[in-house]
Amino acid sequence: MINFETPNSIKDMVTMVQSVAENMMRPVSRYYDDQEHEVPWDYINFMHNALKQMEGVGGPNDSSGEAPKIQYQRLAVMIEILSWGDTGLYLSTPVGLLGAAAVRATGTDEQKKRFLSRILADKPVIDAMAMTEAHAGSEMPAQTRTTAVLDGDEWVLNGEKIFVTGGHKALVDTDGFVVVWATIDPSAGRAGVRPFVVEAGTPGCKVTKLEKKLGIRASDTASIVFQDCRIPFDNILGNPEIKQKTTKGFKGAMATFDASRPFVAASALGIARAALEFLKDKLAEENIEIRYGLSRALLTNMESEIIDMEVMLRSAWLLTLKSVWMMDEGIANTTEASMAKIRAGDVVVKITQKTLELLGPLGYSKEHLPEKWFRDAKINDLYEGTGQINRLIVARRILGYSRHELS
Amino acid sequence: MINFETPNSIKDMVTMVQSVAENMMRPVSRYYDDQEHEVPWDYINFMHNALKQMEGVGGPNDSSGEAPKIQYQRLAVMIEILSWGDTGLYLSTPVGLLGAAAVRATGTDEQKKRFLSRILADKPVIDAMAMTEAHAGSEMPAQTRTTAVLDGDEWVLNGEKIFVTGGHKALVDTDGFVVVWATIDPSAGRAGVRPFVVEAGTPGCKVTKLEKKLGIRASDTASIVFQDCRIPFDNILGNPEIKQKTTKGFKGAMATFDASRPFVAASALGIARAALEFLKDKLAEENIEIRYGLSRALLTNMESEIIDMEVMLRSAWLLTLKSVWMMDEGIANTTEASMAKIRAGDVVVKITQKTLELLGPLGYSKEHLPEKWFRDAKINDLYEGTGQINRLIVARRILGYSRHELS
Amino acid sequence: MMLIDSVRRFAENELRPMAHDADENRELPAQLVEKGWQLGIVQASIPEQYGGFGERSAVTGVLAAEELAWGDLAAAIAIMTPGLYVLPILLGGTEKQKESLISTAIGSNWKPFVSAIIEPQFDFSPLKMQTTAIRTDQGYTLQGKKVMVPFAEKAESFLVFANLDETLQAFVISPENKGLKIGEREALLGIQALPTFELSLNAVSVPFEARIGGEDGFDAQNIISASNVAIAALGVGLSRAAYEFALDYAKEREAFGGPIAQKQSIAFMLAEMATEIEAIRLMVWEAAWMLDNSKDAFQAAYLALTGASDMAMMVTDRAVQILGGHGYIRDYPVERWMRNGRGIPNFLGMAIV
Amino acid sequence: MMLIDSVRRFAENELRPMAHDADENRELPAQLVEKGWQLGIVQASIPEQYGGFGERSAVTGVLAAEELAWGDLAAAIAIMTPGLYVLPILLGGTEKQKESLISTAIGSNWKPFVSAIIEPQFDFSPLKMQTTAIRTDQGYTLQGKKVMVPFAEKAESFLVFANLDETLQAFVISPENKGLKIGEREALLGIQALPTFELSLNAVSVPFEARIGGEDGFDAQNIISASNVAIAALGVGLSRAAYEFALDYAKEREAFGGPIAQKQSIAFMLAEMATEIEAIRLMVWEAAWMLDNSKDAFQAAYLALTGASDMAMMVTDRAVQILGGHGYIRDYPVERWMRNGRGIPNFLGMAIV
Repeated sequence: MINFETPNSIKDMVTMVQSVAENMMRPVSRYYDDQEHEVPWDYINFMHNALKQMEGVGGPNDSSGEAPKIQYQRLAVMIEILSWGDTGLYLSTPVGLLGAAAVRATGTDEQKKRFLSRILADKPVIDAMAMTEAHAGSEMPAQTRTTAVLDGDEWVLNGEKIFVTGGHKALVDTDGFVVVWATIDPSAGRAGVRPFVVEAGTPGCKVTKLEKKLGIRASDTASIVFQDCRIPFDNILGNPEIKQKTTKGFKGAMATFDASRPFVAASALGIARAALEFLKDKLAEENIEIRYGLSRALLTNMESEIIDMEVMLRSAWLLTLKSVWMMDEGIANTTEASMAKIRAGDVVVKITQKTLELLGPLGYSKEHLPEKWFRDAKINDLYEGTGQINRLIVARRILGYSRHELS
Repeated sequence: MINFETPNSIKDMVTMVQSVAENMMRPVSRYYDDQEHEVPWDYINFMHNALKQMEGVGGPNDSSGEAPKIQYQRLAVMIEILSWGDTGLYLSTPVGLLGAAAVRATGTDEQKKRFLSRILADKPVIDAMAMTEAHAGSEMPAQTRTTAVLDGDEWVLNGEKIFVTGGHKALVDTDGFVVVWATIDPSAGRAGVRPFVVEAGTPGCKVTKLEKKLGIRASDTASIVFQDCRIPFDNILGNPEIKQKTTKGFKGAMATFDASRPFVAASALGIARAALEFLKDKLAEENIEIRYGLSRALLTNMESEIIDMEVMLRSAWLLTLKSVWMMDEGIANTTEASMAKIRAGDVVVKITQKTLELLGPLGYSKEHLPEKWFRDAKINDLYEGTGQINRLIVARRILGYSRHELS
Repeated sequence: MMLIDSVRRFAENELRPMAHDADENRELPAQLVEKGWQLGIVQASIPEQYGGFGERSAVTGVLAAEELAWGDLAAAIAIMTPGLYVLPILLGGTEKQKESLISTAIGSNWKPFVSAIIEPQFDFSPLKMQTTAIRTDQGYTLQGKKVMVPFAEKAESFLVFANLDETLQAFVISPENKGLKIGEREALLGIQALPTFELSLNAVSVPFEARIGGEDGFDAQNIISASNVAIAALGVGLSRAAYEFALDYAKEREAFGGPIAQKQSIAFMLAEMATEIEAIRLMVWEAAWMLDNSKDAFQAAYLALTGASDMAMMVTDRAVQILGGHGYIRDYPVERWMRNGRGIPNFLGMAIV
Repeated sequence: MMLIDSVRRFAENELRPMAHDADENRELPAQLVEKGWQLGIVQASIPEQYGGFGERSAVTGVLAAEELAWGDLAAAIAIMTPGLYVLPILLGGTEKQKESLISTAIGSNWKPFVSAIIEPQFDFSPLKMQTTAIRTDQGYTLQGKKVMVPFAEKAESFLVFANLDETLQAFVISPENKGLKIGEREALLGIQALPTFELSLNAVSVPFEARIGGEDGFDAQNIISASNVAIAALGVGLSRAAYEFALDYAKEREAFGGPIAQKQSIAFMLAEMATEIEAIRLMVWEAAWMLDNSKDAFQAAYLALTGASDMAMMVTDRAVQILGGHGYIRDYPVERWMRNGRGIPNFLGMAIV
C-alpha cells in the first residue's frame, strides 16, 4: 500500500518549491498569459540554477543521492506545486519533460546519460516530444508518416509534426532536443515506428508554426518540419535492431506515456488546487466557514460544492500518488497512470468551471487568475491522450481486450 | 411551435385523473408493491368504467369526439398523472398500452377497429407486446427467433418471449391480447419479422414465468412460450404480403417505439414529479422556503438541488410534450421521441436518487413512498430501449448514419 | 417569421466571418453593429408612438437572440444593448418618461444607451444588489459600483439599477453626472470584442424624475425575468453553434479507420448535446411565452437561465473535447464559444427581450 | 494479511451464496453471523486485557469491511454490530467501563450489543442530534427517537448517542430500562436481511456511570469519524461487487455481433467505475491511516464517506444499466446492490472500524 505520510525530504522540497511558485511564478502569471510566446527567461534561468542545486527531481536517472524509491513521487509533488504557480511556466521548466521521459523510457544507459545530462549542464535546455501529425491524433504513433531512412551512418528524417509542447523552446530558444517518432518502414504500421533524438541546431529541422491557444500560453506549441534532416545513427533511442519489425518503438511510445501521464495528472491537480484555494480564500475573507460533517440537507450550496471539489481533488491526487509510487517501486502502471490522467483531467476541468461559476462576476474577470486557470485546465483533458483515449486504455486493461477488440 | 397553454379539455381531465391518482392509486400503492403479482382488480375495474365514460384517451383511433390534434397530448398528460399515482398500477390500466400502440402503428383499419374496440368492451382487457427474446435484448426485433409458419389459413407460432410487460394480465387475468413479433423467414433477418396478434385463450400459448422485480411490482413481467400456437391468418398485422422480404415488419416495430417512447417518458416524469413534490412538501412542513432567483453562491444546497431538479423535470416534460405534439400533428418524431425518452429516463433516475439522499433516513424507509419511486424509476431507463439504445437512435439521426455506420 | 430569417442570414453572413478577428482584436466592426441594429430587433418591440414599429414580443426576442448568439455572442449583446435601456422604460416608465426617453435612444442609428446592473461581488444577485439609492429632498442619491457595463465610455445615457429600500429600482443618469466615474476598459474571459467598463457611483444625485415609474417606481423583477430569458436564449444560440461545429468535425475527422463520429463515445456526446439544447430551448420558449401572456414568469425565467448556464458549459466544453487538440487552438471557434459559454450565468443584466 | 484473506474467503464462500435468499426472506442465517464473528474482526481491535486479542487498526478494519460488504452488506453490518458498542468504550470509556463492559460484549459468541445513533429526520446529522441527555441529580435523562437500530429486539445492551449540552455523548442503557420502547421491525429499501428497529426514549433515566468517559465524557467526534470511514469502506466493497459483476456480464452478453463490452458506451462506463472505486478506496485508506496515526481525521473521514456515497450510487446504478432488463430482475444481484448502495450516506452510525 502506498505510504500516506509525506517523506521528510519531500516536505523540505515542498517549502522551497511553494516559495518559487508564489514568488517567481504567480507574480508573472498574468504577464506571460497576455504576452503569448514571449519566453519567460527569468523563470527559466532561475529554475535552471535552482534545479542544479536541488538535484534529484529528474527521476531515477539523475545523479542525486535521493533514495530512488521516492524520486518519481518527489517529481510529482514538485510538478503539482509548480502548476499551482503557473502551468504555462511549469511547462517551460528546464527540468526534463516529455522528451526526457521518452529517453528514460526507451533509451539505452549510454543514451540516458548522454541526453539527460544536458538538463543539468551550464545553460538551461528544454526537451520536447514530437509525436502528433496533422492527419491523425489519437491514432499516433501507429499512423506515423514522418520517415527515417538510414543513409550511411546517419538517419534522414522527413515529415511534419504538430502540437509539439515546448518545441520552439527546445529547438530555437535553447540548445535542447526533441524526441521525434518516425517510421523506418511505412509499410510496417506501428511496428516500424522508432524514437529519434533531434538536437537543436540540426539542419533540416524547422519550427514552422506557433499555435495560439486557449491557455498555457507561456508554453509554446509548435509545428516542426523535417526536410532531409540528418541525425547521427546513435540518436535512434534503444538498441537499433532496425531490421526487425517489432512493435518495440510503439511500445516505447506507450511506455513514455505511462511514465508521463501521472505527471500530467499532477500538473492538472496543481491548477485545480489553485482554483479551489482561491475560492476558499474568498469565502474566508467574507467570514464564510465550511461546516464539514453535516448531511447534505443541512449544507449551503457553496459548502456542498466545495466539499465535492475536495473529494474530487483528494481522490485524484491519491490516484496520482499511487501511479508514481508504482513507478518508484518498478511496478507496471499503465492502468493506474491512465486512471490518474482520466480523473485529474475531469477534476481540473470541473473544479475550474465550477469555481468560475461560484465566483460570479469575479470569476469572469481577468483581474483575477481563476479565468486563466479555467483556460489552462482544459489542456489536461486533451494532451497526452484525451479523456477518451485514456478511458479506452483503462477499459482494454480491465476487460483484457486488445486494440482490435475495443477501439 | 408547440402550444404552451394547456387546452381546456385537458385541464378538465387533469382534475379528474389527479383525483383518481390520489384516491384510487396512492392509498394502495404500498400494498401492491408488497404483494407482488397480486392483480389490482379494484383499480382495473374502476379505470375500465371510468375510461369508458372518459373516451378519447386512446389516441386518434378511438371513437371520441375529441379534436384529434390533441389526443396524444391528452394521453401523455393522463399517463404522467397516473404514474404520479403509481406506475405499477398505471401499467395495469386497461387503456391500450404497448399492444395497442403496435396495432395502431402497423394494423389495417379493419384490424385497428377489431382489436382496439376490445379495450372499451364490457370487461377490462389488458394488451401487451412480446418482443424481447432471451438471447438478444437491444437487437430485437432483428434477431427474432420466434417463428410464424403459415399452415392453411392459420399461422403457427413457436418460440419464447421474455420481459412481456403485462403479459400475464393480457393472456391470463383478462381476455386481452399480445402483439408478438415473429419471423416468417428466419433466413431473412429483420426483413422477415412481422407482428401477430395472439388473443387470450389461444391454445399453445402459455405464460411460463413471472419475474420478481426491483420495482413496478403491480405490473407483471412475463415469459411466454408459444408451442404450435395457431392463430387466424388475419391476425398478422398490416397487409399480409408475406412473400415479400421487406423490412416492413421491422419498421412497424420501430414505429411502435416511436409512438410509445413519449408515453414511457411521460410515465417516467410522473414518478419524478411525485418524488420532487414529496421533498418540497417535507420542506414546506418545516417552513423551509425555496428562494428562486438567487445566484448559486447564495443558495442552500437543498435549494440548489431542487432548482436543478425542477430544470430537469420541466425541460424533459417539454421535450415529451413536443414529441406528442408532433404525433398529433402527424410529424415524424423518431428523434424527438428518443430524446424525450433519454432525458426522462435520466431525469427520473437522478431525481429519485437525489430525493432519497436528501430525505436521509426518511428516504430509506418503507414507511414513505420515495424508496418505492426510486425502485420504480429505474425501469424507465431500461425498457422500450435502454438509454444507450436511444442515444444510438438520436446519434444516427443527427449524424445521418445508418445502423451499419453506427452501432 | 421574416425578421428571424433575416437575423439568421445576418448571423451567418456577417457575424460568423468576423467573430474570430473581433475577439482577437477586442473590437467589433462599428458598421456591423449598425447593420445589426438595422435588422430592427429592438425597434420591433417598441410601439410606433415611442419611435419603434411594433409591439414587444419576448418570443420573437428569444428567437432573434438565439440566432444572433449563434453568429457571435459579443456582437449579439452589442446590437441588443439599447434594448436594455428602453424596455424597462417601456414596461415600467411613466408616460412622460416613455415619450421623452425611448425615441431618443432608438433612432435610426444604433446609439450607446446602456444599462448598468452587474456588480463586482462573487455572490452578485439582482435581488440582493449592493448599489443603493437613498431618497433625499431633491431626489435620489446613488452609491455603489457596477461592472460589465457595455460602451460606458461613450454612453449617451445610463440606466442604473439600485436597491431602494430593499426593492430593485432603476434610474436614468447622464454621463455628465459628476459622481459618476467610468473605469478602464475591462478584460474578460469571453465576449472580448465587446467593450465593457466598470462604473463607480459616488454620491450620484439624480432628480425625482430620474426614477423609472416616477414616485411609485416599477416592477424591476419583471425586467430581471426578461433578462434571464434573453441570456438563456443567447446560451442556446451559442451552444447550437458549438454543437453543430463539433458534429461536422466529428463526421470529417478520421481515426481508427473511420470518422470519429462512428465511435459511441463521440456519437453519444453529440446525441446528449442535441437533446440538452432542444430541452433547454423549450424552457426558454415557454418562459418567453409566459412573459408575453402576462403570466408570472419569474420562476420559469430563472429556471430557464439556470438550465441554459449548465447547458452552455456542458455543450461548449464537449465541443472542445470532440475537437481534441484542435479544440484548444484559437484558429478554431470552439474555444471562444467555451469562454463565452462560461459567461452565461454572469451575463444576467446584459440583454433583454 | 491473514485476517483479510480469511474474510475474503468467507465473503466469497459463505456470504455471496446466501445473500439473495437472505434479502428476499428478510433473515440472516444465525450460524452465518456467528461464523463471521469467529473471523475475529472486532476482537482483533480489542486488547487482550479487555477480552480481545489485538489492537485497534482502522486500516485493517476498512480492508475487512470492504471484503465483507463485497460479500453482503446486511451480513457485514450484522457481524460488525458489537464493534460499534465496544469501540467507543475502548476509545473513550473510563478504565472501569472498559473492564466491566467490553469483555461481556465480545465473548466467544456473537452477542447483540448494539448502538443507537440514527434518528428519523430527513436532515439527520450526528453533529445535530435531536435526542437529548439532561443532567439530573441522579444521573442523566434521555429523550428522543432512534431508527435503524440493529437487533434491538433482542439486544443485551444499548449504547445510545445523545446531545448533552450541544456535545455528542454516549450512554449505556439496559433493555430493561422502563423508558425504552422498541418498535416494530423496520422495512427498508435495502439491507433487508438485517433486522432493524425504532427505539423510543421517553424520559430514560441512567446513573452517572452510564455515560461513556464518566463525568468528563469522551470525544464522540472521533467515533463519528471512525464510523464514516467504516461505512465508506462498506461502500467500496459493495461497489466493487457490482462493478465486477457488470464487467463479467458485459463480456459475456452479446449484441450487434460481439460482447456488449466492446461498445465504447459500456466499456467507458466500466473504466469510469473502476477508476472511481480505486480513487475512493484510496481516500478511505488514507482516512483510516490518519485514525491509526492519531491525526485529526474528521475532515478526511467525512470526505471519504461523501465520495463513497456518490461512488456507490453511481457504480451500482451503472451496473444495473449495463445489465439492461436483467438488471431490474431480482434473480440478479445488481438491483440489491443498488438498493444497498443508496443507503451508504444513511448508514453512518451502523458500523465502525
